[in-house]
Amino acid sequence: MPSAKKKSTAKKAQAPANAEPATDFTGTPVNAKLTPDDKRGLYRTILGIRRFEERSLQAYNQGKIGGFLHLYIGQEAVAAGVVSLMEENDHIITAYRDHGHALAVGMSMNECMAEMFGKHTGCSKGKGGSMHFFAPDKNYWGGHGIVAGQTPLGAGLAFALKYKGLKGCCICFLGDGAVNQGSFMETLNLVSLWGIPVVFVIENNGYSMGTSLARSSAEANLAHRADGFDIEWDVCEGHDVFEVREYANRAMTRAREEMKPFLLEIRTYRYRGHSVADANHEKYRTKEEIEEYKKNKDPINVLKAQLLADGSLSEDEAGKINLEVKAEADAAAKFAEQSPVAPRSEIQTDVYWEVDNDPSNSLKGTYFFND
Amino acid sequence: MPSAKKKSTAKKAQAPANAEPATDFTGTPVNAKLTPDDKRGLYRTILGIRRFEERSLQAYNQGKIGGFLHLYIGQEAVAAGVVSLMEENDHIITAYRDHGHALAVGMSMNECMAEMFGKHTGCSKGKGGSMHFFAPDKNYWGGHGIVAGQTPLGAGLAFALKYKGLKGCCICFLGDGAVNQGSFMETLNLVSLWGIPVVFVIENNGYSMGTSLARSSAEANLAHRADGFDIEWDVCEGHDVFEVREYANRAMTRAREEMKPFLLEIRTYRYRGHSVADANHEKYRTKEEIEEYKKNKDPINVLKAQLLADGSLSEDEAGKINLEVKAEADAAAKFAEQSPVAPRSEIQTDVYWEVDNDPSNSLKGTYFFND
Amino acid sequence: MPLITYREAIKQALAEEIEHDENVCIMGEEVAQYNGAYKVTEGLWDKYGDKRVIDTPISEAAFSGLAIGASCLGIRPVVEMMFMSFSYVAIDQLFNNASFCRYMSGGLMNVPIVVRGPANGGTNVGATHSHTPENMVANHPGLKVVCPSNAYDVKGLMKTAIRDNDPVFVMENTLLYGEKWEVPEEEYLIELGVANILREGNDLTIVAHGRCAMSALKAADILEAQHGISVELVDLRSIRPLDENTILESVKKTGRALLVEENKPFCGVDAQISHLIQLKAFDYLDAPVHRVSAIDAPQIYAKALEDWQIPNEERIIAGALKCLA
Amino acid sequence: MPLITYREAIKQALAEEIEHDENVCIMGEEVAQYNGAYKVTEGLWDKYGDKRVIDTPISEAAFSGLAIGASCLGIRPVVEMMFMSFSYVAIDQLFNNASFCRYMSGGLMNVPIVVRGPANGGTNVGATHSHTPENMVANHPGLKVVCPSNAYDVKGLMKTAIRDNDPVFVMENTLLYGEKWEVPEEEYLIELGVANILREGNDLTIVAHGRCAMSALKAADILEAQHGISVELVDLRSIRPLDENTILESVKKTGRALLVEENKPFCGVDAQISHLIQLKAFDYLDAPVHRVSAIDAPQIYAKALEDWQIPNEERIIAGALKCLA
Ligand SMILES: Cc1ncc(C[n+]2csc(CCOP(=O)(O)OP(=O)(O)O)c2C)c(N)n1
Ligand SMILES: Cc1ncc(C[n+]2csc(CCOP(=O)(O)OP(=O)(O)O)c2C)c(N)n1
Ligand SMILES: [Mg+2]
Ligand SMILES: [Mg+2]
Repeated sequence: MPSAKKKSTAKKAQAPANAEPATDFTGTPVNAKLTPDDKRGLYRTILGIRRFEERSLQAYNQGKIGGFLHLYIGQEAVAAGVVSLMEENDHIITAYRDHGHALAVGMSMNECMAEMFGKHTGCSKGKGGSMHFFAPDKNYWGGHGIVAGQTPLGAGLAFALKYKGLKGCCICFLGDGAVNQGSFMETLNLVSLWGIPVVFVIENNGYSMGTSLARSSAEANLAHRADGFDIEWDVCEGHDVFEVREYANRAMTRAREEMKPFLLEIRTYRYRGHSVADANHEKYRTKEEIEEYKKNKDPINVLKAQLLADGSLSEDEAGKINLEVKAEADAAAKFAEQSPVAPRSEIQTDVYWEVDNDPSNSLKGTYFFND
Repeated sequence: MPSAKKKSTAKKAQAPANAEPATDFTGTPVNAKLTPDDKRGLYRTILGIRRFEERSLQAYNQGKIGGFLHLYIGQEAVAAGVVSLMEENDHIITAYRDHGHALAVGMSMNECMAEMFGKHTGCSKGKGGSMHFFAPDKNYWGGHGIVAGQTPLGAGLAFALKYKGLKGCCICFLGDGAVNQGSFMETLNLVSLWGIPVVFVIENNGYSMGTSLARSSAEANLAHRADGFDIEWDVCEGHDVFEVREYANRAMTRAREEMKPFLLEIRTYRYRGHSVADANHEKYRTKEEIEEYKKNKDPINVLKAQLLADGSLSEDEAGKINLEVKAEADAAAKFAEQSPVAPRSEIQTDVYWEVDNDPSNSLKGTYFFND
Repeated sequence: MPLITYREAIKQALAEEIEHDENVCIMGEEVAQYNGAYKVTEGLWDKYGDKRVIDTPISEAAFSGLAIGASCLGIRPVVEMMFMSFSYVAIDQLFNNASFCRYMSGGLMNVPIVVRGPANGGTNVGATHSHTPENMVANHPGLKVVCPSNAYDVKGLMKTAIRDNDPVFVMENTLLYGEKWEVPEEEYLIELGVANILREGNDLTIVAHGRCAMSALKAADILEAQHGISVELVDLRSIRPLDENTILESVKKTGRALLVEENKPFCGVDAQISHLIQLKAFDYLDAPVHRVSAIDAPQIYAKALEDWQIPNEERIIAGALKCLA
Repeated sequence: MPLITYREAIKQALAEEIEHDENVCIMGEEVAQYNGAYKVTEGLWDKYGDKRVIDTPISEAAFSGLAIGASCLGIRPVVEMMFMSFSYVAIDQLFNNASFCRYMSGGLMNVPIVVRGPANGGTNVGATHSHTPENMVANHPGLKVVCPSNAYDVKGLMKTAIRDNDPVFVMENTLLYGEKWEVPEEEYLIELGVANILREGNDLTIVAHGRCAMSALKAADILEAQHGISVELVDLRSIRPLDENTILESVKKTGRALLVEENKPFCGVDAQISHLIQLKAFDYLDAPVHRVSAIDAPQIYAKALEDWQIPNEERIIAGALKCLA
């Protein structure tokens, strides 16, 4: 029987004709311009995230941190790489697996660790916890616990840039499981329609909790969904911070220059369970799969080898950095431990701006309703 | 700068190589098997919907119908064509523009008109109104007022078929504006992942209220979104009931046979405003556009010409059918007018099945809470 | 003072605030080129253009969330829900993000958005289109909600809501859009959290909000004329913050209270007010607090029945008589 | 009788109903292969396979709606919300479709689904993950909601909910999952709408639901021992339908009522109960009805503070003393 033949008009990032898939990204312009100092900085960031999280895991196991603890271990090069490209008017927002992004934008280990300990010295005064780190002064807008709930917010931050005529973009991270929330898909259409400079970065670590990508998304090529919204997209690997920087730079540059959204899928991996409570993560994936990644694609090892090779880092320096960030993480745990919990009266502050700031037009009426 | 080149794997319905886009569908197998009686039946359905809605518009203007009245005028061949293919285990569900589908499945003009008049004799006892016609005995599950809210329900009806091992499909209609609701997009992924025999029919009439397709969807080719969910899709015109039947038949057959979803976009047009309240619909589209469609693509005229041409209908018969359905619509208005409003006690029935049916395990506790 | 419609009053508030602050913008379905489904924003797009008055696709979750995100950087979006009922598809954005971002960030951010649109029944459009979610909104600390009953209030409260640095829901009413009230030409604001005594009296306090306050006003006149009952009518205006004092003072004076609202009764706003009154004016009460709310069922379509389902004068009068029985 | 956990009781209920009716199936995120985020469904997928125990993507709106649609054709899906908080992204499906389809079709259809999952705070996971939406559910006629406080109740109510022909929400509590109670081996059902007097007493009625009933039980013992106050404790079990009689009879006996719940106070379930008591037991009340609810702010993360924010024994005792002051 006859059938109309349709051709979809895929709108992926254009590559030069016949380009070989690249494997070494250290020499691309955005990376070539990095000084040895810059590179060591990247190494410090990635290693710092790792050590910080290892220390927080320890604290969790000691019962000092409660609730959820979603570790980023294995994915560090993604946040570090993307954030390293941020310019003055760029903003960033992510989900609950947010420690890496927080440290990458320059939040201190102290305030982050204290937040997880639920202490008043935490970045959110102990009100948000592990999933809710915020640093608006560093253009970092959280830390959000509802899957994909941050994606319209990311679009909004970018909308504000456009509204104000600022040249910048918002990078909004989400997971491979989050792509199936309606709010994200609605947002894809909206940002494309309106020309909003947001870069959605799908950190595809292959699993949403215990569910593999193949069991959650009908079309395995997640970035491909962008076609249906006329959004440019691309896919890269996330263990090599230079590759991340190369692809993210293209996406962010395009967003800033052309006021258009971009969907970048970055393939990565988490070594640990979904959260620390997910002790049985070897039930839904093989030990070999985990080991394979750790062995060949560990972002720290990969970067270290690259920097040793190009001479920007020595084994000694690497060791020194390691000790420094480890000490910093330990100190943060100590700081958190010794910090006070907020007083009970703090339960009802930070609810309403107007109440907290007692504005001149003095507040009328009752805001809180306990007997 | 180098860039990975991606190729999207569009999964549209396959046509024979080099097939010319067809324009005459009267001879395709699914249509060739129609008897003259069948064809006159289609004509009666389409014309009946038109006359019914014209009559309801009159009643609305007389103040006998309140609330919303979303007329289907111009789109009749879509519902009539699709419904004519329904088999025993096929189910159907749609949005608020639901009169056409209701009449096509065989609901009586009386119960439909009475429903709009808010009368106790209405199909929903006057509780649902124009947007909420239901006839579960005819496999018709409404009539739903929240944009795209019916799409997960449609998936659920199809899920039930699969669960029960019944060979059938659910046809779920939605508008071109509804595609931007998250619930629909989530559902696309779900039905593809699970292999659910649902056929989503986008009745693309070019506008969602006053917003043209180009102003609501970033990618004008709506069906193309299916690619991102690995769903087969196709597009056809909606003014020729034979074309509708041809494409819908392919989609429904595939759903039933292969237990797979399908996304069919049918291009159609509404002559009237979004609802009757939308009096200024000539402000967001030109008179010419409307006239053009009425002149060249009116489903009644097109079908009539086809049937006159193939001899299955004479001018006389056409005139007779017209008088009959007009009389039926008038009688329905009279029936509605003369029917009683439900008593006030009916406000609180049909809320809970258990309350209404007073089951043997007699009801405990208070269900309703007025002082 | 000019007599203007509720609709016109909202439009004036929006226009004035667009002029007053370059960060104020309006977004929603059909608000711009179509002039608004209920013509509330008529003429604003013509005058202020694409940047300030923005049509959206039918994606309430996305555009409410976008508004919240934009507000973090100082934009002050006024989001129209064509019907407040449609916020049901955006509840997560509104009840988790708008309400809690400030708290979860330990006060580092705030969300100065307004969510506005009609939240009422009585228009013969059925259950899904007739929600009055002020109770659900007010249940969530971090959110504010007002229910203006007349043109004067809606203008003053809308302007305050837009200038407020927290998320404020403004619940309008399609049945009021065409009604007229006196509204001064000079600029004015109405503070949140201040109720309005629409009528003074001694025998019974009626507390109402939104259009129910207007129905109660008519009922009060009849109660006075036909039953000799002197009603004091408190129009809440603002649900959260709530003007407890005005309610309590009135009840302490009259000793009796009838609460009227369009909410469905179970956990409606008036359940909270009833609790408040018995808690804080216990010794003053001569009779239990009674309520007249929507008859507890999904909103019915049939006009004749819906007019009975939502509080009307007859039902309010019956409720008042119960209080005095 | 065997002592089993709340978690095990739910699992037994689910397994028994899967066996009892071939149309019962379970769906939700991680319910099958992962055995449930809180291991409530552990072993069910192994035993009953893909057809009966179904993992979903993170698409709550889609799979709740799918469940509703499937129920029209006789399937009886039990939808797990990993946290009831996540239902916020599916409110339209749940509060418009599950609740109103029957009504809007004039009774031609019904929606026999169960929506279950934990709805509680106290677990140190912050504001977005600690909702207790039983008040919002109960506000919507067409929906039913139960909040079982112990293993015996959760099993009996869950089974009834699954057999019920209307949509029923079962609000569980992660802090109860590991607690044990006696549960008979023989099959039993518990009717909806029947409260349970957990403890008899004469001086004060405490009404509570969910885990708060257990905290109130402990508080009641202390009140008796340390303050000589004899508490009658009514565990609501079912919020809608509501066992008004049991509440009222108890209050008529004691003359005083304290209402305890984890809801945020504004329009919490206990606002409604308070209204009910003052309305229907006005002349019996010796003091105003008091409430202990969550301290009115978004749920705080810090454990020490959250343990104070949600009702605990200390706060319940303080509330009780206020009632008797
Ligand atoms: C709306 C909603 N549904 C469910 C959850 C529970 N949940 C938290 S994280 C998660 C998995 C998300 O996976 P993915 O998006 O791949 O991110 P990853 O954890 O791998 O970083 C789920 C189901 C939630 N937080 N919000
Ligand atoms: C969630 C939601 N948002 C908004 C509306 C209001 N509304 C009703 S129909 C409609 C336009 C829908 O257009 P389309 O899907 O193209 O269907 P058509 O009316 O053309 O048949 C809108 C915005 C609604 N009913 N539900
Ligand atoms: Mg993942
Ligand atoms: Mg349309």
